[in-house]
Amino acid sequence: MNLGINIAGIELKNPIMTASGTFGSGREYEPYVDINKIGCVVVKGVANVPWMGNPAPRIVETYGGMINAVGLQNPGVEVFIAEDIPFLRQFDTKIAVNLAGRTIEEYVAVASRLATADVDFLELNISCPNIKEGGVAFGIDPNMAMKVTEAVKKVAKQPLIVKLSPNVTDITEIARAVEAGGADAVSLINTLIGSRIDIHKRQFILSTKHGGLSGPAIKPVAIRMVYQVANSIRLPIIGMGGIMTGEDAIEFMMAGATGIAVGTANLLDPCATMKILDEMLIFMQNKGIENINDIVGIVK
Amino acid sequence: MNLGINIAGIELKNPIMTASGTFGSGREYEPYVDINKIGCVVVKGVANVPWMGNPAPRIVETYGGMINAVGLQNPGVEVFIAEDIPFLRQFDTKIAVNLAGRTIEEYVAVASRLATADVDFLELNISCPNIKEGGVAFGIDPNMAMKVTEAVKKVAKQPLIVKLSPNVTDITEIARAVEAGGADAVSLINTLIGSRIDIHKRQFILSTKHGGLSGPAIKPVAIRMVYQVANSIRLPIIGMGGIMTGEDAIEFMMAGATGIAVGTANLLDPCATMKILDEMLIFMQNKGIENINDIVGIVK
Amino acid sequence: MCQTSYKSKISCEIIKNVHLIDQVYEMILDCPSIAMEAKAGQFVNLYCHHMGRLLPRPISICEIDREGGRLHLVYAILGDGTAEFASYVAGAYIEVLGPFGNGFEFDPDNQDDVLIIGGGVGTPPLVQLAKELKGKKTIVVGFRSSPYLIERLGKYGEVYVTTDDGSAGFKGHVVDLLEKKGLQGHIYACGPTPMLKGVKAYASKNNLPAQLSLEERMGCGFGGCVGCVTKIVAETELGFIYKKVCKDGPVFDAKEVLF
Amino acid sequence: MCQTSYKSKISCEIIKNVHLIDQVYEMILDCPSIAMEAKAGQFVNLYCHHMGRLLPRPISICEIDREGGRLHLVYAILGDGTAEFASYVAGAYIEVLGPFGNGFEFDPDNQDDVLIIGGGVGTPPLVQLAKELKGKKTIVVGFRSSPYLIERLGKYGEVYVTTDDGSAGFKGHVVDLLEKKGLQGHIYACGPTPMLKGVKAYASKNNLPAQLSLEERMGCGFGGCVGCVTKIVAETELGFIYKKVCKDGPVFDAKEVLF
Ligand SMILES: Cc1cc2nc3c(=O)[nH]c(=O)nc-3n(C[C@H](O)[C@H](O)[C@H](O)COP(=O)(O)OP(=O)(O)OC[C@H]3O[C@@H](n4cnc5c(N)ncnc54)[C@H](O)[C@@H]3O)c2cc1C
Ligand SMILES: Cc1cc2nc3c(=O)[nH]c(=O)nc-3n(C[C@H](O)[C@H](O)[C@H](O)COP(=O)(O)OP(=O)(O)OC[C@H]3O[C@@H](n4cnc5c(N)ncnc54)[C@H](O)[C@@H]3O)c2cc1C
Ligand SMILES: Cc1cc2nc3c(=O)[nH]c(=O)nc-3n(C[C@H](O)[C@H](O)[C@H](O)COP(=O)(O)O)c2cc1C
Ligand SMILES: Cc1cc2nc3c(=O)[nH]c(=O)nc-3n(C[C@H](O)[C@H](O)[C@H](O)COP(=O)(O)O)c2cc1C
Ligand code: FES
Ligand code: FES
Repeated sequence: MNLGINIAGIELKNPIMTASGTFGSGREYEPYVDINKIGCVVVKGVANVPWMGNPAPRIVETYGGMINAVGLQNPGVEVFIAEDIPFLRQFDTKIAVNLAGRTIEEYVAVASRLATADVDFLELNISCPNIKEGGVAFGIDPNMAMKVTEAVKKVAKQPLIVKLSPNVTDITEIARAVEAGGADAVSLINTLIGSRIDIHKRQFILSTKHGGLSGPAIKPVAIRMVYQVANSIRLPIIGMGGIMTGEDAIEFMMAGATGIAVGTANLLDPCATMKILDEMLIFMQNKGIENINDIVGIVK
Repeated sequence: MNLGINIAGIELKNPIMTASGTFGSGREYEPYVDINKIGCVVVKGVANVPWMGNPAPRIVETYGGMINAVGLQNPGVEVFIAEDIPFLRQFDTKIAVNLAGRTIEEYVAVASRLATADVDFLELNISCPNIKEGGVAFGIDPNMAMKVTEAVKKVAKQPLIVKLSPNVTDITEIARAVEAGGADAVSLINTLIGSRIDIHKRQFILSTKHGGLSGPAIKPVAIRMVYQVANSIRLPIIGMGGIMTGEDAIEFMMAGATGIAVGTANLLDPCATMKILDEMLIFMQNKGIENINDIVGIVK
Repeated sequence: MCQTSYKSKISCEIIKNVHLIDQVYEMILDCPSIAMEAKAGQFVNLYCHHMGRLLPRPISICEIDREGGRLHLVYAILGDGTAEFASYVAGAYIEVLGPFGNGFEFDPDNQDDVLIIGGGVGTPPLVQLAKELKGKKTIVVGFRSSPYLIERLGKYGEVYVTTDDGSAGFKGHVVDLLEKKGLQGHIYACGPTPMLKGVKAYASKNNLPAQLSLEERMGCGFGGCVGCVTKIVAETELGFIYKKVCKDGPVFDAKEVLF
Repeated sequence: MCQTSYKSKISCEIIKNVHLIDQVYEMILDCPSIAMEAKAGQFVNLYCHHMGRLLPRPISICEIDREGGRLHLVYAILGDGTAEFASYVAGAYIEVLGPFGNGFEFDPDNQDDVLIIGGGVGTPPLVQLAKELKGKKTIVVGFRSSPYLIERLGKYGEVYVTTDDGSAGFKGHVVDLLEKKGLQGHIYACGPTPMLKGVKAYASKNNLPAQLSLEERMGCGFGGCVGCVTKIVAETELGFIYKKVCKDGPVFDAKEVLF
């Protein structure tokens, strides 16, 4: 059976990726996961300088999901290059770096710095709802989305994935804009904006009031958007949003995703990627699917 | 304890309403529910003429929710007036009629016809994602939302609630538009657009591919939007989206809703409204809340 | 909970939950109030314990033990919910609501010949029906491979079995067998849509009255959501209207059903 | 499942799950591999059966029975998840992952005086700690109303109890009692944030070394999400950085913690 896929010229041994921010840089998962078996590790958001992140509480559970307001805490690109790349390069897997920024200049700065670094993809996160400084505006305005994509693409030495926000009226409009801006692939969906109140304390649970909703609860929205985007642009798609099982992953691929990313499931069970890989293999076996690429976008 | 609320001048004995399309016109719930104990029954969408609705399958389960593609099947306003109003008027509850339409003219036609009918509210549904003819465009474009609100308001003899779609980049923009158009209240949220694929048959499960996602899975999005809207317009809000328990209902009220509507929960348990009412009373007792209005929008 | 004068879900003890064959199980529930009310051809809603699975699973009533206050359900593992049911042990509880649907229509004193036709997981409701019908009963049941409930049905009439792979009984579909044997009688049928379509055609060709029990994905089971519709012949522009399988059905006159 | 050379969740048998007092329960789990590895002050993730509740519930290890291969957990019903745990019966299974966290730091041979301070549901992890510490132990534990674990702690040192309502022991907070008695020693504390804040101030005033075990809402429990942070003193612009309670803690040097 062939599980290998190709995204923007890079060969992945299988479609399984990690969703940014849910796998750190892999270190915490080493006891649970054979990282060699992951197609591509997408690391947590990295900025040009260290970011503090938001105050606690940053996490709250919801029915079938969770809301986070981590706010892209990260030690900055220099620490990332010094510590995380060497760690990940011990394994036979691809590396994608999720780029965090508040302005075009910041995005460009971190992408430029990574130009000489040994990573395989850049993933431009224009959709994180947890930062106040306007980062989210890039993800909801087609013109801004195109501009930031163009600017980063200019300095990027690795294929550029742009990660789309689901908190928009028409996601295909943004997808077309980043395609026009030169993106090599898109990933979706980032989290939905959601909130939860502690009715006993009469206050929001998260320090930021609202945060990013993820987990199986959002899968139907993600499937719909992957299908819509697959039918409106030509770029390869990395699908995510609530993938818990191999069957969920297959559903995303049938909707049009070439790669799939496991997010919240990693937090609920650190072995999730390995389980999902096994379940995908079983599905392929049972259905006589020889090449996983044969099912990409098969649903019309 | 005082549970009574006031929406646009109409007194409801308690904040519990039914979400349109999940309670029919109440008939199916008579064996399970004391309809006299419901603040207001919001009936399923009614159009000026009978609507067929979509082919089956119309329903699919998702993790913590469901997707529907009923497509506003209804026997038209004449049958509604002849059969459903007399049925509901047997009970001591208010009646809100959810208006379905494809064009401004159709909305105006049904609102006009109801001008002489014995109902308490009109609820303008500009947000149903299941009809193709452009009905949804009213809910996602502020200008269109204002226009249809204005037109219906002109002929409406009952207070006009406008029901908002969550499938937009900025729901406060639409809320402000319908306020400007003359709405007397807003209700939110309608369903999120979602989809599910049958990976064995390699096809969408719903006949319409995509449908409306509802249930506890979407509650965090609804809470966030109710809070946002409560902080951007002055109209009373009817909050809904995944209410399963009295505590969920309290959460919506604290976020800024004066009334709350029970939707999918009615389908999962026909007694849901009665349970939720009991749980709200217990919460009020435990917390020494004398007047339910005291908690509306208490979270800042 | 609803007030006592109102109906509500009942938490029923599982008296037995056993494997019959392949993916097929039988569950016996202790639920006197539902058993008292239930009719052949009705169904109940079963609710999963897994709280990610919120919708009811409609399951037909296979046999009604009114004195014992029990219902027998026979179900196949089709997806996650039915797989979950199969994992329950006797003594556990399950939430049940019902009975729902119109059930089969028949005069208990009628002595006319009847033709009872089942396909796969459409077979269970026919057991109670066969028990209650009075006329001479011919029973034709089709399966993909392994037949079940044959002995129970055999108590009430002559049973013909068909299997797709010929591993038991007649090789082929039930309609092939109907044609071949030229079987006649008032038809009561339940099974997959393609089979019911064939039965409708057979009934019409042979001018036999026929009742068909349909299936559709349900949101509520009791008429609340208008989710479970089927096309029913009507004098509208398109020649049909949608009716609810859960409330207006699941049993419809074959003449009315538009496949 | 992960391959055998990798760690994964363990489905553990619940040996006992009993009510202690008020809303407080004790659960004994059969989990030899975790018991073998566990240290005082660490915690485990418990996962709910209710599939709407996906996140782990972190619960401190109260006692470790390494020979018996068992863990004792003491937990209070705080919300839906802990209420669910309370409903489990002995013989049932629960998924467990761990042990997690750094645990308390101490030299098992050290004979210095120690001051063990607990508040409410922060008390459980102090039992295993008290068992392992060698010096003269003074134990101060505060509760809202009904104390628990007092007898067990009494085996290892002198125990002072405080309650908010004065229904048992000293009326007031633990820090009031510390002040009043002028208690001294190497501090190990676990409890609600306001108490830990008070303990930090007391330690600093009296120049006592102090380790505080913190709590925060968690997404994973093992360092994967950076969700469970607390402010740790650092030479940054704001004077702190965020560290993970689950991985860098839950036990921190009081001097480092910024409340
Ligand atoms: C009136 C009626 C009577 C039935 N009687 C029986 C019976 O006696 N024995 C039996 O084995 N099966 C019966 N079925 C089919 C049974 O309801 C489905 O097999 C079952 O709901 C599948 O659930 P699942 O979780 O295993 O499958 P999943 O595919 O995981 O279910 C997901 C969702 O789809 C719905 N669904 C999936 N397939 C069907 C289907 N074919 N019909 C209706 N809903 C479906 C489920 O209810 C659930 O909401 C009946 C269906 C209806 C409508
Ligand atoms: C390191 C650590 C050790 C702990 N040890 C114990 C112990 O030994 N005994 C004990 O009774 N409790 C302990 N707690 C607190 C316990 O984890 C919470 O009471 C429990 O998670 C609440 O779950 P719930 O579903 O009942 O509450 P809900 O409010 O319904 O929970 C909803 C969500 O919020 C989280 N949550 C809510 N309150 C807290 C809290 N105070 N701390 C962390 N997460 C919270 C839950 O984990 C869950 O994800 C500990 C917490 C931490 C962080
Ligand atoms: C705790 C947490 C942190 C996240 N951090 C990031 C991030 O740094 N950058 C990013 O692009 N997305 C981030 N995300 C979003 C995920 O990568 C993913 O898009 C989303 O969670 C949906 O997938 P899931 O439902 O499988 O989690 C984060 C999600 C979670 C839950
Ligand atoms: C089966 C079904 C039918 C619905 N029909 C309508 C409708 O006719 N008009 C309308 O405005 N909303 C309709 N809705 C949306 C609900 O009124 C409600 O806004 C939504 O389901 C969110 O609430 P919930 O999560 O509690 O169900 C329908 C929802 C469902 C599940
Ligand atoms: S299933 Fe809801 S109306 Fe039939
Ligand atoms: S809970 Fe995820 S990092 Fe601590």
